[in-house]
Amino acid sequence: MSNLTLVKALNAGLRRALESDPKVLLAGLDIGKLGGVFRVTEGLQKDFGEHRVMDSPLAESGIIGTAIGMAMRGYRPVCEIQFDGFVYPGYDQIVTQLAKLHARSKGLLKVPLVIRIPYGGGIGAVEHHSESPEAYFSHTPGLKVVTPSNANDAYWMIQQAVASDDPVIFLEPKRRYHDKAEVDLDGEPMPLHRAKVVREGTDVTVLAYGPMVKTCLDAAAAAAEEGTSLEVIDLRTLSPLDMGTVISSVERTGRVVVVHEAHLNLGMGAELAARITEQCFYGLEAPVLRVAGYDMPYPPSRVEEEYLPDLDRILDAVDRSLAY
Amino acid sequence: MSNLTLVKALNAGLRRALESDPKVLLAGLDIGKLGGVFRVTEGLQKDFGEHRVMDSPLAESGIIGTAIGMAMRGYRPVCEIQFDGFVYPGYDQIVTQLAKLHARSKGLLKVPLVIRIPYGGGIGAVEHHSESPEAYFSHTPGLKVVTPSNANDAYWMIQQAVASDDPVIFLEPKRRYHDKAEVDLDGEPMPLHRAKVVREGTDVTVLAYGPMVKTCLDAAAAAAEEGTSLEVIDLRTLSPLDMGTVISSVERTGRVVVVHEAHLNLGMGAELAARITEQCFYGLEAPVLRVAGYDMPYPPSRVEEEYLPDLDRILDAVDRSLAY
Amino acid sequence: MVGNESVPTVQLLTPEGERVEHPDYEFTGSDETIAGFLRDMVLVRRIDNEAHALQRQGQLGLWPSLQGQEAAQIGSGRAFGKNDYAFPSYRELGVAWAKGVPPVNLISLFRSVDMSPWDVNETTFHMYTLVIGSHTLHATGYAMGLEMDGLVGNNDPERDSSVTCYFGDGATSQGDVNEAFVFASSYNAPIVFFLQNNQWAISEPITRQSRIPLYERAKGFGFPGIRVDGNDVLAVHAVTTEALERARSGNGPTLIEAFTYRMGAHTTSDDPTKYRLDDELEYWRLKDPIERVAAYLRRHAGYGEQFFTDLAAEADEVAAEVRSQVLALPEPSLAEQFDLTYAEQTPYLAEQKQAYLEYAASFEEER
Amino acid sequence: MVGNESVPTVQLLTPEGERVEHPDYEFTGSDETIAGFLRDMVLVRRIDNEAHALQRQGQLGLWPSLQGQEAAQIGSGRAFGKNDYAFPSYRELGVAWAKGVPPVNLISLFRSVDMSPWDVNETTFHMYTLVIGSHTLHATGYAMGLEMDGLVGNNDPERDSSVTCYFGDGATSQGDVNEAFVFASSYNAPIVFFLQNNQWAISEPITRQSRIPLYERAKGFGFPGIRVDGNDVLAVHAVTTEALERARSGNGPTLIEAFTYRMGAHTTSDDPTKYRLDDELEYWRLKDPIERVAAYLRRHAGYGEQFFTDLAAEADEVAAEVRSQVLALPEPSLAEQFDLTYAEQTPYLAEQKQAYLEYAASFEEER
Ligand SMILES: Cc1ncc(C[n+]2csc(CCOP(=O)(O)OP(=O)(O)O)c2C)c(N)n1
Ligand SMILES: Cc1ncc(C[n+]2csc(CCOP(=O)(O)OP(=O)(O)O)c2C)c(N)n1
Ligand SMILES: [Mg+2]
Ligand SMILES: [Mg+2]
Repeated sequence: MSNLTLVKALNAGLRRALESDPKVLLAGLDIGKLGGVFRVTEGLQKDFGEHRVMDSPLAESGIIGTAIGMAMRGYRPVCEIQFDGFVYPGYDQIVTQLAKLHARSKGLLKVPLVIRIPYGGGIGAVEHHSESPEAYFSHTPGLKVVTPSNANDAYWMIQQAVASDDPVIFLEPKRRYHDKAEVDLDGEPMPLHRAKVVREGTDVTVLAYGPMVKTCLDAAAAAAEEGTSLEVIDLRTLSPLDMGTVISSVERTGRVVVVHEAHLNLGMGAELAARITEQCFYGLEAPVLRVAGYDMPYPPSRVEEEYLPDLDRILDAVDRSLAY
Repeated sequence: MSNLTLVKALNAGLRRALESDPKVLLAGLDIGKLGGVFRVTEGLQKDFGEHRVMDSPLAESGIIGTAIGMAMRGYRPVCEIQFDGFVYPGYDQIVTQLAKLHARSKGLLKVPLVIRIPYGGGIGAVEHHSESPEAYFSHTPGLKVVTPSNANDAYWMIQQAVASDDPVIFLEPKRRYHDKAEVDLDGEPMPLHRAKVVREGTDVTVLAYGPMVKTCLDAAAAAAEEGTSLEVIDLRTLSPLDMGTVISSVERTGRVVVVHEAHLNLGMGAELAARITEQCFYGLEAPVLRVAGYDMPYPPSRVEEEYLPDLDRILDAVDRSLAY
Repeated sequence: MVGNESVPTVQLLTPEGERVEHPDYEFTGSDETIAGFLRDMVLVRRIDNEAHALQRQGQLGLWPSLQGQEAAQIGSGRAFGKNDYAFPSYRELGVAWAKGVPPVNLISLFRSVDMSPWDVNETTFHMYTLVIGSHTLHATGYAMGLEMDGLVGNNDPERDSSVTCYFGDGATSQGDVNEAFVFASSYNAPIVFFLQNNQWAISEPITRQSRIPLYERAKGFGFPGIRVDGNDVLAVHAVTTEALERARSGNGPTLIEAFTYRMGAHTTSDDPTKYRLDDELEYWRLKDPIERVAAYLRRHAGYGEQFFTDLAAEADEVAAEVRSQVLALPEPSLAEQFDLTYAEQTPYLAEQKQAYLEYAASFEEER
Repeated sequence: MVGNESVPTVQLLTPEGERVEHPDYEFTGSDETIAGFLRDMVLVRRIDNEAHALQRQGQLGLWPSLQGQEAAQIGSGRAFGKNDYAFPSYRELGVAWAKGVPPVNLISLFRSVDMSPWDVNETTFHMYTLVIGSHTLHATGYAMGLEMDGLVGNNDPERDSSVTCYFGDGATSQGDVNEAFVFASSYNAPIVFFLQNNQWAISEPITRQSRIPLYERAKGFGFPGIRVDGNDVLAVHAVTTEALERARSGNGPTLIEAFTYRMGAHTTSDDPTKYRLDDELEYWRLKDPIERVAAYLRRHAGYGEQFFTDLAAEADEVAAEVRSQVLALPEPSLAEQFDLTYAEQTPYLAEQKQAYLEYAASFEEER
């Protein structure tokens, strides 16, 4: 057991991945001497060499496209995208090439590539540094999309993602980067594509992932004081979704609030609402309610607190759900 | 009134747009002498010159990025993307630049740019030529997304899209390109962002757009023979959605089937299901059911008929809805 | 294109079939080897014709013809050793042939029954990529991988390896292709960028993409570029051989611009009469890649008519064989596609498959 | 970077403050003009320092310093006529200054209160673009638009127009930048690509992006590239003046590589001690863009100490003024953002706004 920040947990997870398989490579901008702008790869180039921890030329399509080529050659590249807003120059390689190669090659080509993306807002950043692109990836068959919410999950999930034979979009909640948690460095992790009930409750099921899990736990604590019992589920995996865990909670509570920073329209909340309603049609006491970023470009960060879902907005949705 | 194919209607609409505003420009691959691979721009370069109908170098990001620059200079560019699968190299310019410029510039910069994309399957094409990317655009605030299903709408909607001061993703149902319809060349069009009830019915509301409208109308005809009355709505506008038209139908029928070619997971059907359920929670007799492309990369076109929603799958969903 | 004669271009065999000297390049193979190249070119042209006919008869969705580009493809393809990997775009029937990929496999792609009908590892001929330029990055990454594998610069022909990536003149405008140049240069990757400048990108002439010869692009990225007469199989072979050797020995990338011509339509969907003049076609017909080799063999290597008659007969046979293989291709099924999306199937997609199978079965029952 | 002295570089003023001749370029302005450049550079450096301090004091989220690049920015910025548009990246305080954009506006962006705090049309200084390279395409399209507007090649200084686009050495690796070169060349657009090679892209040295000098990139796209001493304001001015004239007169694009150095951290978030050596900094300090002009004015133009003391005082005043303006910037509100997303508001977003306002009001009531 070790008390680590999420950044350090990722660093430790990547280190273990590099140690345990010589085919694992890291590529990205400034990940070498600098250790990445968030220091997730700190010290790794020094210990594993420039061939395994590569500072790439400044071109995201090139980073991902060449990583695909390396994967075709048997490597397991982990690409770092510096910030959420900079993944789109590489989007074509991701959705058209990476996501499809397994199917197109009838399974002959495995493309075990991980794309790490620090995402989400709440850090007072300038534009393009606070976005939540998960829906763009989750809508794409062939990709898997996961996101840890805490250091322990980060440590394990990054290793599982690297070990996966499928391409994984690995979303890192940057505003939780410096949050510390106990990390069980040698334990037995839960499977990568499994959601987790992080707080049990009886009145309303609250679904969240990544940066919003903590916010929802805070909301649940506040609600408890007012006598409302929220069950909070950390989805952890966005594609595929772990509907089993979700549905068995909803069957008990009959009410759901989904929370994410990403835009409301066609966000993860939409898919969850559609599936939950289909699977629990007679069990729902209220429609699935969504608390999400508004459908506008991410605003100047001076007003991001009002833009992002927070405790009050979550509780407001809980109240509305209970009012049905 | 004129009996035109959808291609010819688009051609006529673009011609009128070019005639009525000297700032309108067309740019894209092979749109000049060749008239585009689908001949949508046939004859336009000859009549309006190489400065207004431009064959671009082979680079989608370049086509869209330079068009943004022209729009900043006061032009109204209409870009043609040759096939759905080739829009992604330009995706960064679309979601990060085009969609945000109005907000970022506080409205100083209008970017009246139209991106025309032939989309969808059913034409026996090779890979990357049959995709349905609408969710990737609809999830993006700042873009508007529309799609005509027939020649008359195509004629008017393209002109309205060009006249719009917002960027418009204009999706053209390529498998309906050669379908003919009466086009009212001088009539009064309905507003661009309005859905349309294309067949009235009482039992189930069927929501569709673009290529699937005809399929749903066929399904409605078949259902009628068996005594089931389907109301078919052509959404026409995917962002913003015209929920008013949808909800007033659902309030009458209490049952909804959404149909699209795009992948099920996080497709338009998810958002429609979420909103309809929220707005008509007590009025729904059955959950919103979705008939969509499966969550796999578009398969070899030799099996696309089984992949794409067809009359039988729609009727099957209708039956399931009625069975609740 | 007419008027480009002033650009330095490596040529070893004139359109008239005369061999000429070049200060830096020579073709050292025997006349028998040259006759082999001729055979390759004749066969692939014949197969190409057959595929075209199959498309016209409704048996294929599409066919992109290689006609006119046989020398570029056979000249380069026959320069490969067993550790030289090829990343094609979508018109490389000739390279595939040289790599031993059965033509039926290539054609099956355009029959849309399969997207990956050959073993890319075994053939060292990678998947077709239809999205312009995307594969140049894969090829570069693969080449970087070869270097990491220690397969470059060992001075050991058994081990030293390289990658050759094919793309067109239009592709040079794509960001990805230029990024591939950046990465290849930055990592000194063992790669040959083989650009077939066939003068057209569908209806757009090369002048839309560039106002200077394309081989010059490489220099600005820090590696050599060279233009070769792409209709001269000997020159292409010589130039490619050298570039492969550069790559394998650790001297980094080369851009080869094979100056050639797309004699046919872009694909069977295209109608070139809309945008190009017959004159141009006539001009290029005089530079035909096959004719000049035939003329050389006849005039200077003592090959008689029997050889040519036999070859034509062989070509017809091969084509007939390919045709019957194509027509016998098994149909794909949607059911199997469900399991191909992921290496590790997801519960969600497994459910969709189950639902699909049940739904499909309900129709079986009805029948 | 040390060791690059052999690359042909235009220089008109040595680091020691001596003017030197160049066969192709000369600076024809007066000593007064040169003193004006000095003033510009001193003031922007001082303002830059102030912004840095504001960030350190928690008043800004981030600040990308221009230190070391004053000559590149003032030399080019002061070459502009009124019809020369500039498309900056995110470090162009000096260019903005030359364009008359109030520094407080630039800084407000990094206070995250506003994303577009100046009128791009009035100032002819376009929006900052933080996504590397994206704006090079906008600039190219804008330049194409100028040409379509008939504002190029009229031999009329009142009308003829151009665009200058700023970007860094790292940016040259991006696909978009290379596509911008393709389009600019293909359409012969009236554009100057102004590359500030400050040797670093955050922690990555220029050698990661290119193994040859970057100005050479242009030639491979069919237009001229030139390297200028980016710390020599006179040379930058002269070279830019000529490139602008080329553009305006219809002779197409030019790439200027201003060879300079980022003296500070990449931004206030960066820690350059992790990746670069003090020696390098020392080497470049000797080439300071301001010192050499001061030396020239002192030694060869008779400017006495009073001038420099006054200038320093003016700089402090200006900086203090900027500081107080920054601190007085009004706070944005989320409510107004709802109406900015579209030119024509959508009902859906209007509803979201309504709900937000009601929700926000419910808190007001509670208080
Ligand atoms: C990204 C992308 N955009 C557009 C297309 C459509 N397209 C297919 S082939 C082609 C022209 C390619 O020209 P070139 O690179 O010269 O190769 P050639 O076909 O001449 O061999 C185009 C535009 C595509 N396949 N991919
Ligand atoms: C597409 C994209 N990827 C990554 C980044 C993060 N980033 C910001 S500045 C920078 C380095 C830019 O270097 P250069 O082009 O040399 O300009 P400089 O900062 O030196 O002026 C990087 C990688 C970004 N802004 N955009
Ligand atoms: Mg070509
Ligand atoms: Mg730099």
